[in-house]
Amino acid sequence: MIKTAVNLAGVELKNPVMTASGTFGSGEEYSEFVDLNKLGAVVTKGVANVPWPGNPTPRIAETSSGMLNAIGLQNPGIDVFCERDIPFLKKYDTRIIVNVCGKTTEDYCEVVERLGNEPVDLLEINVSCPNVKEGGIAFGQDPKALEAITKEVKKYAKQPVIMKLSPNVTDITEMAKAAEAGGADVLSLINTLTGMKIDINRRTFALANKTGGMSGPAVKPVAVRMVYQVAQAVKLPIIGMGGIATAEDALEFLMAGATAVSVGTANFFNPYATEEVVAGIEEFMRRQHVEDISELIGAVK
Amino acid sequence: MIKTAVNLAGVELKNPVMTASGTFGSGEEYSEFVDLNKLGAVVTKGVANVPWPGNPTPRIAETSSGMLNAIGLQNPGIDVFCERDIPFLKKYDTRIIVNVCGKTTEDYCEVVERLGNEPVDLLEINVSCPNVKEGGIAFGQDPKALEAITKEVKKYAKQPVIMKLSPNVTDITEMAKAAEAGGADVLSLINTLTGMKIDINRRTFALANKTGGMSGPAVKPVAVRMVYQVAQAVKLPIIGMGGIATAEDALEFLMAGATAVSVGTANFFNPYATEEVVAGIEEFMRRQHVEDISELIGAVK
Amino acid sequence: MSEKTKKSLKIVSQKEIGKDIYSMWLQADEMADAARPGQFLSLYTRDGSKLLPRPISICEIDRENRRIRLVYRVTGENTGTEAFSRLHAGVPVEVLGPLGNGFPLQEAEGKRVFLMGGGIGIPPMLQTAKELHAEKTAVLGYRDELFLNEEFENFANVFVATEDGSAGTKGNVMDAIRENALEADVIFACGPTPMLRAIKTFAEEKNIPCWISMEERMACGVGACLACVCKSKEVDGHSHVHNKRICKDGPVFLSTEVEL
Amino acid sequence: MSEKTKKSLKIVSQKEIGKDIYSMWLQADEMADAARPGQFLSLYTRDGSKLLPRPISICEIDRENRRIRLVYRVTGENTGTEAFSRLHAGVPVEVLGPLGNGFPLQEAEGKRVFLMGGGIGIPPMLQTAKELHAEKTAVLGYRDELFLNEEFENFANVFVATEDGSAGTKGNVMDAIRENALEADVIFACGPTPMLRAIKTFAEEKNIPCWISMEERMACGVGACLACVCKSKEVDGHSHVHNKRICKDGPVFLSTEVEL
Ligand SMILES: Cc1cc2nc3c(=O)[nH]c(=O)nc-3n(C[C@H](O)[C@H](O)[C@H](O)COP(=O)(O)OP(=O)(O)OC[C@H]3O[C@@H](n4cnc5c(N)ncnc54)[C@H](O)[C@@H]3O)c2cc1C
Ligand SMILES: Cc1cc2nc3c(=O)[nH]c(=O)nc-3n(C[C@H](O)[C@H](O)[C@H](O)COP(=O)(O)OP(=O)(O)OC[C@H]3O[C@@H](n4cnc5c(N)ncnc54)[C@H](O)[C@@H]3O)c2cc1C
Ligand SMILES: Cc1cc2nc3c(=O)[nH]c(=O)nc-3n(C[C@H](O)[C@H](O)[C@H](O)COP(=O)(O)O)c2cc1C
Ligand SMILES: Cc1cc2nc3c(=O)[nH]c(=O)nc-3n(C[C@H](O)[C@H](O)[C@H](O)COP(=O)(O)O)c2cc1C
Ligand code: FES
Ligand code: FES
Repeated sequence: MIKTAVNLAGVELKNPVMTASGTFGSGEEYSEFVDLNKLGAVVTKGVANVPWPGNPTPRIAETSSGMLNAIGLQNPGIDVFCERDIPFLKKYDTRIIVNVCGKTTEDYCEVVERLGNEPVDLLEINVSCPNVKEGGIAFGQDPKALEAITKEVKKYAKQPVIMKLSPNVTDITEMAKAAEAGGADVLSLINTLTGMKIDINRRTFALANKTGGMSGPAVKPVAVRMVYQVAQAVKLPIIGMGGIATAEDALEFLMAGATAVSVGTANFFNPYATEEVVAGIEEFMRRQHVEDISELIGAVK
Repeated sequence: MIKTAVNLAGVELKNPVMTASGTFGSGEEYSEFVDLNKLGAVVTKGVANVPWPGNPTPRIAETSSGMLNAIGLQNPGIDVFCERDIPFLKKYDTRIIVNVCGKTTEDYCEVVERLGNEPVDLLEINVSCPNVKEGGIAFGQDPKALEAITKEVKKYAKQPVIMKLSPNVTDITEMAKAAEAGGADVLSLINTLTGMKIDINRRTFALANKTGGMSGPAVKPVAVRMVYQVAQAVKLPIIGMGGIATAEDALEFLMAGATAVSVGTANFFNPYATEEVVAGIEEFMRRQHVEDISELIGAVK
Repeated sequence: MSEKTKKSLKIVSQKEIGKDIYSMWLQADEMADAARPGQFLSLYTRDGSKLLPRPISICEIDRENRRIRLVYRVTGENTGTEAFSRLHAGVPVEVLGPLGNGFPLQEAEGKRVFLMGGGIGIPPMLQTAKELHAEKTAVLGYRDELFLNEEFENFANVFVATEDGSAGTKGNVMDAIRENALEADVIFACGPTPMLRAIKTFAEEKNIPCWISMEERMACGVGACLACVCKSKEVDGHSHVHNKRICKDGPVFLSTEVEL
Repeated sequence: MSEKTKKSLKIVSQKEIGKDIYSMWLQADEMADAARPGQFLSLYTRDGSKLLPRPISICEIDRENRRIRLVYRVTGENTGTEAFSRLHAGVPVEVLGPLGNGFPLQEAEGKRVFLMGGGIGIPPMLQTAKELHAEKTAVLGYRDELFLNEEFENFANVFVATEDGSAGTKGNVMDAIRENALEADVIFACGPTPMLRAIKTFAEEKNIPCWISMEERMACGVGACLACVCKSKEVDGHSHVHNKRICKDGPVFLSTEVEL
């Protein structure tokens, strides 16, 4: 029997494959394509204390082997989320991870506190969204601010806290250490790389927001490098993401030191991607006679 | 008549298209494919005070719409370079830009001083190479160190100095301002993004150096964003690069605020790329009735 | 599980029916059974550097042979649509669909209906014309060269407008309506935003219920990513802001629901 | 300008000649005129996400029809070589070439020569066998399934080794030489590094001049990027360190020049 279960801060996932926040809604839409019961966890789109309308359109643009997005964290707010999205996810035998966004530390804490009584397994704090003016990335690019908000969030959190790191920094290990110092239980990385596309014929930005977050296979080498660096620098478990589309991609992250992985942009070009990654990891393990997935985690040093 | 000439710190280039250091040798190999007389400038591979053997192989790996390289600045040293490479380039009617690398500030200054008596038009200081242990990127990720080395190099330089910036930083404008404060005449960006690839079957790094620099179309959105940000932050002319393969790509950089552009990785999959970019820019200008290329520079704000 | 699937569909035939306008028949099987007029398919290139879907409206459904026809414009060099245009019969294409809501045919049954299409917004009106049992007037707007207009003749009264005046009314679809003093009780329309805006105003002035099919950049095509929103008058059901998802809540909206 | 060009070449024919081994003829025109045995071509995919060249040795040159034959192995799923294997006759492939130096045939004219090939290193020895006027012994090493061996019969005395012993000598090319007590004055060889290392040692022990064709990851293929170096005994002419560029200074090196 192959063992694919992994443990994130005391929470056991049946396998290391989860969805990347913002690419999978709260699971409903893709439940028409994949069996959510087969996933290690579903990570929801970022939710704030109140509904956010997000940015003007165009919100996305295609780039070579990737895309830019500036959705701007449109979300229905925590009330609707708790009434509708959590009950939907509870029907499935998978872990529920709620991605939390905010403009101020208080916003984050309000949502985190509110989720304390909900059947949610882990909280992912998005301090790295490059597409909103306030909050978001401001916390994610300054180690002191990151440590402070981590501490604050931890005061209110009943569930283990995942801090989601931005790749738009000089030294990712410094950020990882700051989150660790602040009491984070798990780290997830990478969020999107800030990018821009110009429409030369219309002489304007391709996105209404000018800049957007780059994701997809194009960013994978940066993501693998950062996961590797962070795995060498801190003791916390890591959720690796950035360009994962296949089991081979996921295995790169696991071998670089990630305990779990998220599939994001790939859902958009292959709605079956998450399930296929789960199956592909199992197949690789069988082929290579790996009994326990923990043998693969951090296998390349 | 269409005017494509641009001016970099007093040096006029017949057009804004140059080669990216390290992808074009000193021009000889690609002179079998393109007419160097048609290019705005040839930028040479980085040269140090003494020959450098570079890194062990494998030195490159393919990634989605990009590549990783860890050549490690193999170069013949300044003596052979002055005897062989400069005379070769002098035969052509194009500007000569020498890319300079080093391990210590003294190394850089030695090469810069030595080039003072050579028929070289501009010097590009590579303080952003992620593939060598000492020097290189250490200077390129710390604004104070960058300002200091810029000042030092300027003391020895007879030609205008281009400081080449690393994209592996939290805030590229801070670096640009530091170089400006240090007396840089021109900025070029971006150098490569640090990345990693893992060979899951052999359970090892794809590159002998573990990490490498990512380049090619995959990085273009990050490069355009940084060029745009820097153009808003400093007054210096900018040489934009990162993923340019076509005239359309080059025009994105020009509109984002670059005065000139470099074609790098694209040479590897299209040895005619540089000349095609020159021709394509002219064609775009004709089609859009742009008489002077300066109308396009920074046209998108 | 749902009707939506992602599959490799074989191209049955493809031909250029106008300058840069291609008509492609796909062997769609269940996707054809499930498809409704006004819905769309997302097509994917096989070039790993072009990842996002190209949403293309369903132009015609051959229910007997279980085929779907797409009519699309090649938007430029080195685009995904250009890649599709180079594919031959027998070659497989990755397709996600059917997506979106489609036109609410029941709202127009038996009434006088305008089927208005502008440019590359014309194709979805064809299957709509085929399936709708009503008194149909197709008002088709072109820049210059006509396409598909003859095929509408079988199902509707056809009026044409061209910007250059080379056929029908010189001007746009609204000019054609005025010039021919056309009238209707319901409007179904698809085309560029300025045209939809004019139709919306016209419909609201005349108090005619009007459904328009909208366009926006898409990533997921299924309502998950919130890329493709348009401004809605009322707070939307999904995000509780004022943003409807064109891919899932649309692409067809009652004109009074949305802002243009 | 030089003999090197990058061009779209039409595939004349392609077939699978062994498990995952494909033989492709290209209409190469001037590239065929310029090509020499032991040189290689860089092939490019049409997938914008796979940018780098796939260097493939020239297996055969049809000088009359100006065609070049490549024999290559598909290395896995979703690779560039897999993409090539799916192309049909008539389809164009982007090719840069001819690249590299080739075997120094003049060094072996009239002598007793071993033409040694291991696995996917066998193909370049075929054109070498065709063009070399000498007393030729081809020693071909396979894992199990044989390919191309019969074609060598026309030009050389052929000895085969297989790892599983299913044909010829059980073992590798060195075992075949020993088992058959073969002798030569010059060696030309291409194959995996362990085989080349054994041949180099053998040649140096016997004091036989030996040229080997080497392999490394390539980006430019023309000597500009310094990706593809191997360690050389002497300071190299280009960078004045100890690194020869396989794409330009090689791929064929005198065994004593390089370290393996
Ligand atoms: C619901 C819907 C139905 C459509 N039906 C048709 C149709 O029947 N026939 C037809 O020719 N066109 C139709 N379009 C427009 C069509 O989707 C675009 O022309 C096409 O995606 C452009 O892709 P490309 O490869 O040519 O361009 P590229 O420039 O390569 O596209 C880059 C990216 O931008 C997106 N994009 C570019 N233009 C548009 C656009 N106008 N709308 C949405 N996304 C865009 C592409 O999908 C792709 O993700 C429809 C669009 C929508 C939203
Ligand atoms: C001078 C030379 C001649 C060669 N001749 C032949 C031949 O005649 N027949 C044949 O089957 N193979 C030959 N090879 C090996 C062939 O180049 C690789 O098998 C091929 O590039 C693998 O590409 P892929 O698309 O299958 O793999 P991918 O994994 O998709 O390749 C990814 C990248 O790695 C490079 N790469 C992977 N493996 C190798 C390798 N072994 N050597 C160099 N680059 C590699 C690819 O070129 C590509 O850039 C030769 C290599 C060299 C250097
Ligand atoms: C359309 C879109 C929306 C996203 N929204 C969120 C979000 O709400 N919260 C968040 O933490 N990350 C968000 N992300 C980032 C992803 O979760 C992920 O970190 C990133 O896309 C890299 O992974 P990928 O390359 O697999 O997509 C979003 C990404 C995309 C493409
Ligand atoms: C193989 C290779 C070697 C490089 N060597 C150098 C170098 O010596 N000095 C330098 O400043 N940049 C070097 N670079 C970086 C390029 O000049 C350029 O900044 C980068 O590749 C981004 O541009 P591109 O995407 O067009 O390649 C090298 C890049 C590559 C791919
Ligand atoms: S495209 Fe994702 S919500 Fe419409
Ligand atoms: S591949 Fe560039 S030097 Fe050989």
